[in-house]
Amino acid sequence: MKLSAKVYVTLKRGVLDPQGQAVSRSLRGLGFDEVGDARIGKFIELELDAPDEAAARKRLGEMCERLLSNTVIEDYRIEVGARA
Amino acid sequence: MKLSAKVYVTLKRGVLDPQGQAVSRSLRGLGFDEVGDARIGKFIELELDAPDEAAARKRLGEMCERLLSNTVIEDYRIEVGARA
Amino acid sequence: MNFAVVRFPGSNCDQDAVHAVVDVLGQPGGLAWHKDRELPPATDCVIVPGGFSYGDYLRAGAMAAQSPIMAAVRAFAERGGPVLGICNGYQILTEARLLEGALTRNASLKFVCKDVHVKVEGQGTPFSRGLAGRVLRMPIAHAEGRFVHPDLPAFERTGRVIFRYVSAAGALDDDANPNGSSAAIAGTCNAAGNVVGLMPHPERACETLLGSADGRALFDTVLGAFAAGGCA
Amino acid sequence: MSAIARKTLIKRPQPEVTPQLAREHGLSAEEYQRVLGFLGRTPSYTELGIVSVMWSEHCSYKSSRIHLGKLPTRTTARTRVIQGPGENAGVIDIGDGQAAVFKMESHNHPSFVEPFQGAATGVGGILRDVFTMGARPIANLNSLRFGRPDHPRTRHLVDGVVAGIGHYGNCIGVPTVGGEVQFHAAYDGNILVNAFTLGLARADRIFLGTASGLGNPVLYVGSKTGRDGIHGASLLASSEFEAGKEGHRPRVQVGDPFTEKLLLEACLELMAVPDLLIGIQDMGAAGLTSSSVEMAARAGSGIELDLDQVPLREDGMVPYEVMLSESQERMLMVVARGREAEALAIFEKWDLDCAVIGRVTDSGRIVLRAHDTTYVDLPIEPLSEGAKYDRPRSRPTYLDELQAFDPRTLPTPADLAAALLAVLGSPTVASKEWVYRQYDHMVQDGTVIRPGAADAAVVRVVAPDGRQKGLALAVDCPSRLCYLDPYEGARLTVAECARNLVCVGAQPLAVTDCLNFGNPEKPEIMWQFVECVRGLSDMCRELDIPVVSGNVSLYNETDGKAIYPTPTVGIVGLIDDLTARPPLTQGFQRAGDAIVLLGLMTDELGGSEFLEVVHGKVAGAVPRLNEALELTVQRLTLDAARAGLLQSAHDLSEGGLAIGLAECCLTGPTPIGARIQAATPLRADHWLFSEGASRIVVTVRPDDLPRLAELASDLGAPALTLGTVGGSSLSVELGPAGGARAVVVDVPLADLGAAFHRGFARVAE
Ligand SMILES: Nc1ncnc2c1ncn2[C@@H]1O[C@H](COP(=O)(O)OP(=O)(O)O)[C@@H](O)[C@H]1O
Ligand SMILES: [Mg+2]
Repeated sequence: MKLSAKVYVTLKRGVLDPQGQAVSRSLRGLGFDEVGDARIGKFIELELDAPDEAAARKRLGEMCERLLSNTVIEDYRIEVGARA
Repeated sequence: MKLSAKVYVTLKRGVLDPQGQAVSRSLRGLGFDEVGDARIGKFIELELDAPDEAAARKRLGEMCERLLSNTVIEDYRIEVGARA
Repeated sequence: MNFAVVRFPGSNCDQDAVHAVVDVLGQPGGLAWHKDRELPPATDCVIVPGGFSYGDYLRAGAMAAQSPIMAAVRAFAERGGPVLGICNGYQILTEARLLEGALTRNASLKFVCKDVHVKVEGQGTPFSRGLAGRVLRMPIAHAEGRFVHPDLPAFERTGRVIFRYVSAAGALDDDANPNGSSAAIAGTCNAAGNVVGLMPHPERACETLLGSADGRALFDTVLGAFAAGGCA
Repeated sequence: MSAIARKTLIKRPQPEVTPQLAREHGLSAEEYQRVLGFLGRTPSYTELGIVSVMWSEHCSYKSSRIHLGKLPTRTTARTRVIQGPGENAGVIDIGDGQAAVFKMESHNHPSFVEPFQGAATGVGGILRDVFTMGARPIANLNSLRFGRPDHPRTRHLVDGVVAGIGHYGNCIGVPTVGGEVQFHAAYDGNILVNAFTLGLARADRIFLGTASGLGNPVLYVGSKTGRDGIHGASLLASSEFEAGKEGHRPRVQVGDPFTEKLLLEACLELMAVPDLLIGIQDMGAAGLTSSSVEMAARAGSGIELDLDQVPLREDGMVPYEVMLSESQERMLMVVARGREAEALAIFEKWDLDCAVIGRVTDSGRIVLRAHDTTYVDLPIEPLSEGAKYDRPRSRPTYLDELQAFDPRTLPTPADLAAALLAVLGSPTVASKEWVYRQYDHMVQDGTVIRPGAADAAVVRVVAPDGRQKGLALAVDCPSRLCYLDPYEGARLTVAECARNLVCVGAQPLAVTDCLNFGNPEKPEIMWQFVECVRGLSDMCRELDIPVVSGNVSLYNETDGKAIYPTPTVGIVGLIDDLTARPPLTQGFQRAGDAIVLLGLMTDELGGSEFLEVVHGKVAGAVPRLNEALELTVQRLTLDAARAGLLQSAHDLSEGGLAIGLAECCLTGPTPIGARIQAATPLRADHWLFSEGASRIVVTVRPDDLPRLAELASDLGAPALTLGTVGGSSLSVELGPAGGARAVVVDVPLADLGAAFHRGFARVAE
């Protein structure tokens, strides 16, 4: 089955995100005063083949643990769908 | 209204994504042969105040055009919801 | 003492490390290839060098940490062999979980290249024995060198902080911390003390012609430990 | 099994070629007639694309070629040229069987559109030009021009360009050891990003871009081909910008320094295998088209390619796009027949895409096929010959008025200290630390003189016998002077750049240039160009140094407003033995040293930084350059350095003596002041800020003063003792000879430091 997956990698709560801070500061500097905190994460789109969605999810979990996220400081979330 | 927004910034189709290429190759090297193309984007979570969702969306569009995305090579997508 | 410098795709301080140990210190040594499953025979010390392995894509060091050679480096480390990770090498060792913590984007969000001073704290490693209290001047060149640890207080109590950024006079001060590292941490070791990583580049500070020879102290120390009958 | 499907070309009927389509491709009516003439038929769509890029300004140098022929390019008494202009980079002999390979190139338009990627890919391109020749790149420089500091886009551009240059050089591991950055409104709509790379090769192992040997296979190596930058070279770099009109904007190229690093290592490995590689060329502007045509043209051979074999990144591409793509990090090479497997094994080791895509023929034609169709069958010669124009030129009328302006008619500023601080803190003069902090300037363990420490950078080169030699390198262009007087400005450019090398104790050896100008179809621009080339040529001859490589960037013009003529010059020089003669730096070393000016004091404020910053004027006669004086001052500095007499040396340029002294105070081991006492008939502001040419400030230990004076008088060089290093301020006392002196400025080091170190932040943060 041809699937398309999205992996969202975000810094764990409590880990300082200087990039997010800079973005939120710059936005306010540009006059977007309504902006509060900002946090920046990564967003990985993958094409993959798998027997079914559950199998894909399992493999994606392994990919995240081994490579796509650094679990010391990051959390991840997986979405799987049919390929567009 | 206190809202929470997510902005997804991705490289436009056809723009080279060296990072995605390296990740896809590396995953296959680790034995995840089922993986095809990978593309890597950014993912920005923002807290903001706005009269309503439509107004928030409009302001977020401006933020993307001005700062959050590099519209020469990137596309963006906005999601707005109630603050968690 | 036979040095093996691991070469990953995108390593760019591999030849500098070879230059330091072979040309400057006169030791035997050479490169080890990332696709190999074994270190060169008779390796006495492994250097995981600086650079941009895999372009620093995804996270600095993440892909290199998964290379075939890293299993051999891990086995070498488990046998007590001395391993030094410099800059990207330090990032690789943390990604490989041979060292604790993580190296994240500099607080300034910019790449920074300049001389810094670090103070040697822990001396229970083959690269720092007898150096405690010394202030060394060495260059840094990185964009992701901000050390973070999920449980810093506990980590501090283990005594595994080996180098901290300080002023030229040896004082802790915020201006001397070039990347916003927690507790100004510039280098750490593993529980056994034989695996050491640091962001500054000792191999770029081995000749006065290039500005500083302070970095030699690390290599001289490991050579001394080796001569005295082993490093573990 | 791989989940990655191989992308293939699609077959689609080609658009019919009409005179109108030819015009849209940038071909003039006459040019199109020429095509019909040599072809004897209407070209196909793909053929039209190929002719149009080959005959573009960027590839064919059609406006500039006849003038560039005047540059001195051959071996001189001083320098043996191994390869002059015409190849990917220039090569000179630096003794011991070693060769220095270098070139400079512009990436102006792309950097304005997308500063980070534009600048990054500019660095990637020049690096490829150098390692294509068989050299390992050992140092980068860059010369940048931005619009006025308070222009709304400037900050974004500065930030992106600097980050992009750093990204590429840092990642690939080539130290960026110096450069220059200037700001002026003339660059508001067209910034300049000129990147320079120096490489080191074995003198007997230089590779050229030639496709020779009938039947030899043609290999494609590196990144896959996408639709990036189609028409980048032909249309964008060969016509003016118009604000708001972005229809022809090519898809932005994204740099991949990681892949380039693999390409670099793999190519050098391949080159070390005896007789395997026949010829190699990077796919730069106009990609596969210009590389294949140029390689065949140089060898007088022909080339046949099977486009189905080209590794593609995108689906649905057609031959036209494949031939015009400017995807980065790609190489074309010819290897010895029957030895393809050896080459492929090396690229596989480095995880690089590689394919045999064709072979060398002797037909004198380029023939391209895909899916059993012949898309292109063109004769090579007219393609590579290109067009050549002697465009009309005329001296701009505004020059008379500008040059007639006499700065002496302006009053002396009431507060000279404030003027000094204003000039010192102008972003063009202020410390560029914000910039070079972001560049790894130490990787490769060879940087002996780092950015900010001297007028030129120095990198170490170890000779086969173990001797440590130094290569010194600098880039320069006082573009304001080139605007006010293109001929004299260009002479001053070469002289200043060479002087920068002399200040570190290096003998200048050879030149590369990057000639940035406006629209050459305007006679006034063409005149600027020709005058600058004449100035460069004359001064290179005077200094006896050849030009070995270069680049021309025209049409740097938006809405009819051209940049200042900016003929950037890069020079490489040699220090024969670093151990015996460590290079000099510019900063004052210790209290008590005597400060000596080599050269003359004049009141030449025309085109000075002071006039612009303090009086808001860009006008006046530019400083006179007397080549005999220039040579003597350079000779004296080198001889004194070699005799070990000098403690520091600094060239005087923007801001004149006052700024030069302030920089010396601030850039030594620790900041230290200076006491200057001079007898002079000049007005104080003229003494302080004049930018008279051929001047170097040196320091010597007091005991060595007599020996320096003796050396100076032997050479007939002017040397004037100005004062002493020491104290915590820069104080200057002036008065007429024999008359009373008065302190004209006495500025605390702290104030100097604040102006110098914070001046750049204004545009960067
Ligand atoms: N774009 C740049 N990249 C790297 N270094 C730079 C750059 N611009 C300036 N520098 C460095 O800053 C120092 C001062 O430059 P500049 O102001 O041009 O000096 P000067 O006017 O004394 O020739 C030099 O060492 C130069 O190499
Ligand atoms: Mg200069």
